[in-house]
Amino acid sequence: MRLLPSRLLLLGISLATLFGAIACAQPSAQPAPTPTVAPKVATSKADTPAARTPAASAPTARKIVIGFTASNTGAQNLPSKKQTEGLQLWLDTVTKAGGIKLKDGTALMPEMKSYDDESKTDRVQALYTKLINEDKVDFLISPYSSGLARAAAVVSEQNGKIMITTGAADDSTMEQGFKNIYQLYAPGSRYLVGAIDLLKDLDPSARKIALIYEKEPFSTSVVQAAQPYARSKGYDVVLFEGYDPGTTDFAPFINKINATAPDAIMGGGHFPDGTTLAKQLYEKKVSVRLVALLVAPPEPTFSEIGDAAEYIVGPSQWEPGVTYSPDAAKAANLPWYGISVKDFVSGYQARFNSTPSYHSAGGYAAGLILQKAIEDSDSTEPAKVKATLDRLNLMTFYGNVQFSIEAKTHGKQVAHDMVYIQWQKDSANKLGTKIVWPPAAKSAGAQLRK
Amino acid sequence: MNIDALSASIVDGLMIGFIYGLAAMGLTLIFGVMRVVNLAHGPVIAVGMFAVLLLAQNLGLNPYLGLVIVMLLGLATGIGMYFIAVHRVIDAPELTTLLATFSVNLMIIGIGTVLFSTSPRALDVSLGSVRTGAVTILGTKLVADLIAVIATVGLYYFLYRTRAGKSVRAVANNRAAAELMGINSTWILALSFGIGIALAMGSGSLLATLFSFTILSGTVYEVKSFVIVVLGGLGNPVGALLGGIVIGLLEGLATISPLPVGWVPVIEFGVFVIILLVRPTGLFGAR
Amino acid sequence: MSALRTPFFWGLLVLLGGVGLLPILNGSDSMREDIFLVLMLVILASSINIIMGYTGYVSFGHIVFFGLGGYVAFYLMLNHQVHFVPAAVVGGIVSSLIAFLLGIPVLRLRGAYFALATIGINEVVRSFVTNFDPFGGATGMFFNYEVYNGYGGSKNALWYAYYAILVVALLCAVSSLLIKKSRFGLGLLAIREDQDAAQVLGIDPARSKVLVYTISAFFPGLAGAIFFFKNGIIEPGPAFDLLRSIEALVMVMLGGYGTVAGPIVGAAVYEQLRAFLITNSTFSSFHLFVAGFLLLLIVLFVTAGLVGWLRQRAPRLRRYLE
Amino acid sequence: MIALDVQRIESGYGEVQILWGLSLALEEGRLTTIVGANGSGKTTLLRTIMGLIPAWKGSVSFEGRDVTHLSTHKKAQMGLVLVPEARQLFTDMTVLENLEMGATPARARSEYRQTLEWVFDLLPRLKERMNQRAGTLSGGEQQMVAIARGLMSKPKALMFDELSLGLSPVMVMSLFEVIVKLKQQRLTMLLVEQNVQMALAVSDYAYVLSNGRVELEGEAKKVREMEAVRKAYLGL
Repeated sequence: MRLLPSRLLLLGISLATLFGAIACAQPSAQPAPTPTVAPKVATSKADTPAARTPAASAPTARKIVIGFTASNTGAQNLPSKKQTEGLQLWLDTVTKAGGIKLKDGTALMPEMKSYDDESKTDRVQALYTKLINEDKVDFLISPYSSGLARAAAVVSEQNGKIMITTGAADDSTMEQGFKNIYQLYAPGSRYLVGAIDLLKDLDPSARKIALIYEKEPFSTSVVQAAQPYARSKGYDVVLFEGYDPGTTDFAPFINKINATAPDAIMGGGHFPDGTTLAKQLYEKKVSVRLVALLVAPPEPTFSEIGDAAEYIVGPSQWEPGVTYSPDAAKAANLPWYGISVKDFVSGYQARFNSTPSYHSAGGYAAGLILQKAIEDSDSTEPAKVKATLDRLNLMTFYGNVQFSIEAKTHGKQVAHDMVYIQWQKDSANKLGTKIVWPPAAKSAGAQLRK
Repeated sequence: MNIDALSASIVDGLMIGFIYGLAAMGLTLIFGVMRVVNLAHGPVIAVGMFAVLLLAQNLGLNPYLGLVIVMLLGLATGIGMYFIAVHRVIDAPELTTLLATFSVNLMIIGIGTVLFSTSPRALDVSLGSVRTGAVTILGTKLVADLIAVIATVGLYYFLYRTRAGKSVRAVANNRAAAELMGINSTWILALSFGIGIALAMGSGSLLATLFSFTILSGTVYEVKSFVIVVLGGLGNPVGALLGGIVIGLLEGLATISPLPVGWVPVIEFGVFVIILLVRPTGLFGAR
Repeated sequence: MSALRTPFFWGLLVLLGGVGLLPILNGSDSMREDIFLVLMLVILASSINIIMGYTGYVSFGHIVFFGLGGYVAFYLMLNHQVHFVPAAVVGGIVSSLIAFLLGIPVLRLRGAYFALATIGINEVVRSFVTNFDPFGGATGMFFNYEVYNGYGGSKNALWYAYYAILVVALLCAVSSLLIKKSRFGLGLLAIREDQDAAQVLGIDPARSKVLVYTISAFFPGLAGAIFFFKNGIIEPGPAFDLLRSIEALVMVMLGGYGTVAGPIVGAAVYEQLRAFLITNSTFSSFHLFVAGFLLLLIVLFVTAGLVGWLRQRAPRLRRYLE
Repeated sequence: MIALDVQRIESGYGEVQILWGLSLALEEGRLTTIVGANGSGKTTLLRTIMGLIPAWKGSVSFEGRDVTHLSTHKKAQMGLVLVPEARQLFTDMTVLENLEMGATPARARSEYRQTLEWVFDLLPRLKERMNQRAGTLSGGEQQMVAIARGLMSKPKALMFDELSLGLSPVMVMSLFEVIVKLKQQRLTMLLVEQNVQMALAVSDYAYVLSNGRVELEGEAKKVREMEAVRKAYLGL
């Protein structure tokens, strides 16, 4: 047959690729001689400085490796990229400053080691195991999104590694009894709390709230926490329903919402459904006083839906307009640490040519908190760093950070506050976001929908 | 149940149903002609979304004008896709063509993610709305429905009134006999694939005028298209439109029923499996 | 049981078992994780091959059994403190039982209709579980970390999960071989070639198909139980991920459809290829594209898959390569 | 003049060889027939000539041009047309649409109207059934559609595969009448038939196939007289 040569060629290509792949995977097939018992947690790099080549400069420099996976592909690709960029900026800053200085003059030079997790949990687990055992990273940072972070947390915990989670607001992850996982994001249970307070403050006459959510873990847990809170504040939750993550047309669902005549609509899910929902609420001229949606509103591209974006409120972990500062820290009686909000925003702008989102801030803050913990412990020894993290309570450009030390919720974020933004039109009729809650951080008053 | 919500949801369901139907039409046409389930259907819809967005943002083209260009592009793309990925395995067992089109799916998503990231995009088109009582009809949806109807009628006219269209039916019916009659079946298959892809990309463009989207958004419509196509009878373009309307209405009514909204997909896919088992030729299948 | 005396059987056992023993011998955690994933994929691919390769029925939504087994086992472990081994076995049995009940109506469908129906079933189950509160609904279920204390701590639990997946992978491969070499398997191949003719030969296609579908659902059920035990969390999305199902099909095609060794080779090669693509700096952003492109080349030009191709090229190898 | 010339053709399915270096020629304006037992390779021969299965060796020339590796539809467009076994109609389309599909070659399209009238003249029953779906017709009517569809393409050589298979004797008679009429109009034809007696009666020239080879050939009248043929195929 005439086809044979091409078949042979192809097989050749496939086999060559295969062998290439196997060759690349060789290191995993022949690991360095390790004892059959997996290394103890304490056997970290801090105990074997001799293994490192000291840098030429007088104060000895030592590298510390920070590992994580990023979603270069798959559903979480965009926020994950922002998060990685934030972390990168931190790394640049530290490198420029000559590393993390210990009291004996050692400078720790952080390095990043990361893989693509394709936004998949099984991949995350394999890759974190690799990071821990092969790349011998010193500290871990979580991937973006609750589901992936939870998968990584399991591995990290199993290996006794310290991991800072960022981009993961899930409550339940932090109720699994982990001992080495520290959460930077305000947990989901607090996402809509401020929005309910805001409504109370803005329109005392409002009585009825419709809570709607995308049927997936994060959004579901947010509204599950918001429902009792709303009730405790005297609201009537007239609708409490989830929609399928694949929903594209909300028109019938909006009819259902309309039938309950709520004063406010809160919930939603992620970006695509959030924008479509906002757009259709506007188009169908739904008359509610306040709409608060998760995830989507803080994104700059939310404005692509035009006038439909106006008045939409959204919770955010952080915004470029926040007013955290050394003075604010003093006022709150907290120590201040690290970069100023202004320097972070301008530095980010200069480095990546885009405005930082809260994912970016989370990425930077993850590095920053780790740095602070290492400095305060004067060591990279996990036990010491862990003890420091447990005690930590401070304010940074990212806001207040403190971790729970209760056994049941160890590592859960207890101090960080959400800020709430609203899309408003300025005097030139141009749409933009303003921070409208909490009162201490707000840059403008919230507006009710007309 | 609230009567306002009921009437509004019936109208909304109908409105979206036409568009669902159009989205499924390309899939059913390709299956009908060559027994290939095109697993690249979803990504192709997404390509249609981005194509119209790019035309609008870079060339300032009106999305509805863009739609025409996108469909022509789709025709060419589809013909190319046929010759690259499908032609060689057209007579192989189903699995082979499924995997061949799935590989195209992977390639499109792979390139699409690099080019556009998975960041959501939206096309801000507004044509106002008409409101009577509780029923609000959006201009954009109305136009999209109209285009869906025109496309269906056009396809019907093509298949039943033109020689090329009749050749498509002849090839679908009996490829060897068509060859014996001097019909270049390879070309007809490529043409059919092209039309199928053009319809998919066109529906993507229309969807882009209604909802925000990412490069991965096509998957939702692909799975929905499977349901619709089975409902309307695999290979039956007019059935696809009717199937789309049924699904649209079903979604609309199920949503406002006392049943929680989350159960809507359970019903939808349940209906899908049951139809397959009980009446695989679809609700409107002639055969 | 003459299949158990062939060189292929021993080769299979030694090779698969040998690779499986590697991480146990050198105690490498990351190697264990890598091989765990490969073994899991071997199970998924092999079990799809049992229904698809031997009878020609393309089960697109086979992952539904993986998710079901995972959910049932997880539910038992979490709410009734069942040890993970019996829980996994129950998960596998429930998967099989559901396959049996579904198989009776669904296996009457042919070709693309069957493929579409399996997709539909997976979607029905996924959306059902998303709304089913005893299984945690949309948020899924998760262990408290202390659960692993019952297995000598989390590190030990990981090793248990690994031993379990290794045993299941071996069982699955051996079952695949036994089925293929048995009278029953010959009947299945006859169904694949021509169902009507098979009937004339006195084979009851309906019964054979349902039986083989039931068997093929057992192993993914077990694999799901083990995977989610190790994972500590189960959610509807990852449990019923259609893409994973399609990937398993790709592995079967890559290795060779209808052969015992094919899915095993396919799973290993696919996983290596991916690992290579996503860690390679040139390909990392294009890895989906490259994967798609390679798949297309294989589908178009090496239709029989790697093992099938070898068998065609070197008929003498057939004895050693089923 | 030789219209179709087949030289030492070899072909088969998969690894099974069916035709073993078979040669035959069709004289222009004459009716040639091929007879032979089941499995002697008659249908395979026609399929190989049309290119539905590839020829392994040998050549096929049509009107002096080598068409061995030309694709099927191109051969049809040149005027080499097969009325296939079991009719192979476009069952989901109407009778008229089937005829329209027959008129695919450019030559046929320009004369579509006249040809249609001529065909309806030849097979008046089809005119009544014009708008009926082809799949709903009786076997004999379907065979008429198949013949008509072949004629619509304005063939230069028309080949019939198992014209009378499964039809009633009355229907077979009337179809043969059509063949005779076409013969009178000097259409080049090749008839592959099981009904050897009738085929030989109407033909000019005949080939007898056995195991993929031409066993004997000659003027139809003479072949009919041959003892071997009478014994093997005519049951005399």
